[in-house]
Amino acid sequence: MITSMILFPLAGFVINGAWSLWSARNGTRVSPRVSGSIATTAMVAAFMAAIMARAQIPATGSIEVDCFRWFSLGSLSVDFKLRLDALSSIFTLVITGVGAMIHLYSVSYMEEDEAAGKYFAYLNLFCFMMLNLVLGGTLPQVFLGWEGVGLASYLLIGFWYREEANVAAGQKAFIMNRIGDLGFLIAMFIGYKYSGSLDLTTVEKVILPAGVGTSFVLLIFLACTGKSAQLPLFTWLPDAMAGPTPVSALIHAATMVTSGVYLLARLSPVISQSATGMAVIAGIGAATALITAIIACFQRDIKKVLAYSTVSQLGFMFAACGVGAFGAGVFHVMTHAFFKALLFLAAGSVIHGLHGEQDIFKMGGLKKKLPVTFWTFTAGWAAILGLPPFSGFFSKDEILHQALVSNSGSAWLFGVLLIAAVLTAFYMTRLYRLVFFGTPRMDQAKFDHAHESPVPMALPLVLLGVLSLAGGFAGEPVHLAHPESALSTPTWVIMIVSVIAAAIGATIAFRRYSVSEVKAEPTSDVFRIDAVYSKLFGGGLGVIASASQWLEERVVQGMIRMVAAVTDLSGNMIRVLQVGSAQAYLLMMIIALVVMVFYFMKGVV
Amino acid sequence: MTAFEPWMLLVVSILVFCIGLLGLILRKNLLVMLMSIELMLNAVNLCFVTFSKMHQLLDGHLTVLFVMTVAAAESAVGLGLVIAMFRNLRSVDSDQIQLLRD
Amino acid sequence: MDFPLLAFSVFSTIAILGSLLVIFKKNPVSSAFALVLVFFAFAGLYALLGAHLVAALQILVYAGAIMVLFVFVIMLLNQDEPVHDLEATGVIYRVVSALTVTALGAILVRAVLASKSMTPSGALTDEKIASLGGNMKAISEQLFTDRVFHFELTSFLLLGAIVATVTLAKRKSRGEEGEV
Amino acid sequence: METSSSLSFLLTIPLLAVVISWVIPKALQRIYAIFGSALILALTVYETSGILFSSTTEAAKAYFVDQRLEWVSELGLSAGFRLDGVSAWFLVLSALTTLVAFYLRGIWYRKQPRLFVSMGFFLLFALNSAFLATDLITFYLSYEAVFIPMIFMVGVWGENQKASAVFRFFLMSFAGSILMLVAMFQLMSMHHAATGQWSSHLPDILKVVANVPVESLLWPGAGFLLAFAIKVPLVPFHGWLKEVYVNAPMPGTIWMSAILSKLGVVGVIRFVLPLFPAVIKEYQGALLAVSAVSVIYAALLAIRSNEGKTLLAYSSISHLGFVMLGLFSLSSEGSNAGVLLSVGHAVTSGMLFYLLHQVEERSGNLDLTTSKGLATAYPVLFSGLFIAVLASVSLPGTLNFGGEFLVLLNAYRASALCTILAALGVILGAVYMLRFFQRLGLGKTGTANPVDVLVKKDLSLADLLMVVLLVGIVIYGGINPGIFMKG
Repeated sequence: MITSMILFPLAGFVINGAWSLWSARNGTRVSPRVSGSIATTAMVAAFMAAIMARAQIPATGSIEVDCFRWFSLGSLSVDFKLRLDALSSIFTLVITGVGAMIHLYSVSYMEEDEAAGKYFAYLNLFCFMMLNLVLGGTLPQVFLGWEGVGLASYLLIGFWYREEANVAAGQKAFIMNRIGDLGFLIAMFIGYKYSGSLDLTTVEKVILPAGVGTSFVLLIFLACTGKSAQLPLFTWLPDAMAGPTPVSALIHAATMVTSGVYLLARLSPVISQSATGMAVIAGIGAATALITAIIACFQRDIKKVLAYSTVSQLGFMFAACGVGAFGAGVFHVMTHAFFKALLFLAAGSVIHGLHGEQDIFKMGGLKKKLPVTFWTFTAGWAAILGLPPFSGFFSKDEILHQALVSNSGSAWLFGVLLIAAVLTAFYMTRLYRLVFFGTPRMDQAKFDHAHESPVPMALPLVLLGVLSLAGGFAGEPVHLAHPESALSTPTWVIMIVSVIAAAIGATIAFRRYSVSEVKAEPTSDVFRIDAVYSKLFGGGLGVIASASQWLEERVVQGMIRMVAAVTDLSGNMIRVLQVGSAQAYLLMMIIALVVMVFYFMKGVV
Repeated sequence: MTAFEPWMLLVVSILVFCIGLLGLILRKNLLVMLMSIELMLNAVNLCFVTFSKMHQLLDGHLTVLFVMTVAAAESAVGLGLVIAMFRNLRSVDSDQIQLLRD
Repeated sequence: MDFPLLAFSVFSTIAILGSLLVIFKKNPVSSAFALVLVFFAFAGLYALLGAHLVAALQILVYAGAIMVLFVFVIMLLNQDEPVHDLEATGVIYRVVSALTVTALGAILVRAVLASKSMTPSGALTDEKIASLGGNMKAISEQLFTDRVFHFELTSFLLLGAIVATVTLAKRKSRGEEGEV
Repeated sequence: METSSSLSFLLTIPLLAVVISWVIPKALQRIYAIFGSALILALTVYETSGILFSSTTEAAKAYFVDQRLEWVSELGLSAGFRLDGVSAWFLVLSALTTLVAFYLRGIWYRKQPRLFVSMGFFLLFALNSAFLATDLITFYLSYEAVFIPMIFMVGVWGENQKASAVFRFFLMSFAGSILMLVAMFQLMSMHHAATGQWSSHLPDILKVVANVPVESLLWPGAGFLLAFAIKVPLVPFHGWLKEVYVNAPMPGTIWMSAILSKLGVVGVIRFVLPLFPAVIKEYQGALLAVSAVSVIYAALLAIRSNEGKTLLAYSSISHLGFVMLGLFSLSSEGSNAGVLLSVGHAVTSGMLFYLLHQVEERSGNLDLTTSKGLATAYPVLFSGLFIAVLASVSLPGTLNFGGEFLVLLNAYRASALCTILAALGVILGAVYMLRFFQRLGLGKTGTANPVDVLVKKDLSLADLLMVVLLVGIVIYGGINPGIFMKG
């Protein structure tokens, strides 16, 4: 059952990939409907398999399926095996479930794109890799998925590759992810060195010496910052919005970016050993949550707002992991997957309805025009604000609670996260208000042409809306080791505080943007992080590369020229002896003979 | 006064060989160079026969017969070459043959 | 002074002096005649060693055939006048050559003096050869039994040499450079 | 059970192919070359199948063959060959590379095709002999014989600056191999001093070298290492490479990058590591550092390259830096990983250069300063190129990943610092390879191109077949890399 779960998307990828390649070669087109149906069917089948597999998991423990021996060398042997337990099961359900809906949504979203076959192939490839990531029983296999989703992300961000900007965004994502992957690689080496194996079951249990443990945790976290767009490496995610909107929903909101949380939760026994490492994770998570929430308040592009919001929400999850509340983090992954996928799809529906308009200051008053989108967006909005009883309420509240009460938590952490929550409410309400209410700020013609999306797009919206509403009642999906509480603040106090915080943010935004003439705000890269990075890394790399080029041209090539000159010189010297007379050569031969006889037969003659 | 012993012939052979070699190195006249080669061949022949005597074998004699055959062939071809060269260059000076130089 | 030593002294002196004449005479014809002298001296030395067949062949082949060839060519090419090629070479070259050849000779002589006598590896003493019917018969028997293959090979060599010489020396049927 | 005749067979077949190529009409040379090399590839795989496809190294050992032919035994000259888990794969690789190189169409089939084909087969012979050699002199002769066809390749069918390229190539390689020859003579005289016998046979010399103090092995070791460092090449001995790669015709580049560079790898595995373990141990840190610096430095140069072939040339140096890192980790695991990565690099670089030639045929140049956007016009070609690019950045699931991963894993135990430094090359690799692909394939079409660039045919079926074969190897090797590690 587990095997078939990953084989369905793979089959979809192979079929769609081969078909679109073949038709590209012959100059024919792949029917988006057919290839979309194939891909969606594969995902639905995988979802069924995931549900059935979920039922088979024993109460405590996991199912393991050994597929084949991947490689072995010396004492190391790495199997290709799938491991399903409560944690990975949650992820598989989210990936296949949300994935199936987004596939369905895409069938109609991509209807007019001539490369739809390729698109669905990539999407299936992504799901296959993502399932490998969460089901992998060994670290290299997780790494396979880890890099594989990066690849799929690169392909899909740069899907419309004729625009240089899209390609550049894809490359940025891939390279920043690679920086993180370096951390993953080296962490694997450390894990192998100390546990003698790369099996997750073994590595999970390994006890690392203090210093090594910290570097292990930090390296793993480096990988997470790349994949999950945390503070030093988050700038790729907003750029990644260059891809088609369903891709943003699936990859850059619901699944791939949460794989960092999965990895931390998966390795939680090792991670918890290092207090320093945990503190760094919590700190960076909270800082990311705050900083990107601030940036989100200054965005005009509907997708960029959601992208920064995603980064901010991921910051919440990492903060939870950092205080030891891995369960809360995973819970938020799940609810976030529902409401953020919903928000993105709804945004996609808006963009689709407005024929590509993405600027929120050129929207407004769409409530009537796009009723389904409006109501489902409302559910998502309420969920991300954390209004009870929407799903986000439960998970966010849990995170805030743990940030305050757990041993490694603190009032500071709680405070930062609370401010981030207020800001979240502010920018989401700003978006909500500007898009759906007030007077339309676009051409009348465009407004008139705005239309609700067709059923295949609306259906996933509704389903995700229901999940955003009710998903929180499922409760914390996995029971990972809970942090010990230092304080005994009751839960209900936190609940009230967080709801009040959300209400404050929402109210400010509503009041600010309820004036009849909304002034367009310029987009602002508040902290200029991107610019600094491109100066620092782009420039730095350029300088180093120039230096090596200089070294190459002057020193290395100079060395060659020197060797050539020496050869030339000695050639000229030897040329003197080449008089061109056979007798002179004979004489030299005899001289050499005499010298050799003298040298070698000293004792004899 | 000592009696004659075969090794003395070896010394003679060496001397003649070296003289032939010297001639080969010093002279530019191709005819004389060929003669020097004949001298060297003869010296070697003498060596063979002497060794044959010292070893009490006849192989040396046989070898000399073959060397003589080769020497005859060699001088015939060599002299043919000298004639051919003389035809082209009007000279038998070895320094005149330098087509390969530089 | 017994006869072998006397004969050796005479023949070897002639051989060495003749060789020197060969290489130092200005006129190729003189060199050729000195060479004949050397060949005869060698024949004497062979006879001294009891190699009668070789001695006879030395006179027949070298002094007879090869020398005739040389003299014939010298005359053909009008080379019977002094040449001054020796003086054309530099002094340094001449000195270096002489020293090198002397060194080579010294090494070889040293080697000979270091191993004047050797244990015979065969058993064909003079008496044994006499009992086999003489030097010539003994050689012939070996030549036409054990070495017959090699003997036949030399005929190919000679054939090749003949063809080569004819080709080289053949006058071109046309062309101005054909006259000698 | 294999018999020793299989070795002679593997060595004589390419020579036979050389002879036959002289009686094949010019028009049929390409067909002959392709079928001939395919046949040789099939025969090589068949003859070595016992080793290639056995499940473990232990099982493969039953098929290892040692052969020694006496030559001049008084001087210890003999010809020694050994077919084992390392050489078997390199034999297959050299046959495969030859097939790929012959498959390309180009000027070499119009100008003196007979010379080209016979030189190609001769190169195959020399390579096979070098990969199998266990005798110092045999190895040296084969190692040098490889030059002959390569010099013809660059000299006859090369690009603009071929004279300078040939000169540099010859100079640098010869400088290295002459030092190696001196080192070989030193080893042989050590053997003579110890046993009174001359021998150039590796097992004989190994017995003697074990008792020689480290100090006297330093210079021979340095001679060998330098020769291989130039061949591979390692920074800073790579100066010859760029000009030669760029000026060589594409088949020559394929041969050089895919298989000639592996002569150095095999040399280190066969000769340097067994002969001078103590010396290498002593200088392990420096050697690892040189390898790591090669990775980084070449990657930086690749980032700065503005021409497709140059970029791939530097990327080749960078990848081989990883291989050497594996070898110098001084464990059998590291060596095995190095072999695996060598195989990976050979297949991927063969594929990259092969497809690059197709791109060049269509666009006329490989300038990377402007985007070409060719992927729209040639989707299949660029899909293949993309897979090659992915393999080259060693994405998991491709052949290179296992190699690079295991190399780094083993090198980490030897030196964490050098490993981390080299691992930075993984990032830089992504930077330059993605830029390479983007500039050739992506972006707006027709901005920098004359229109006729975009109307040629996409990959032909025959070319597609070759690409599918190579992609198959890359993917299969990604799933089952263990097959390449039988050392």
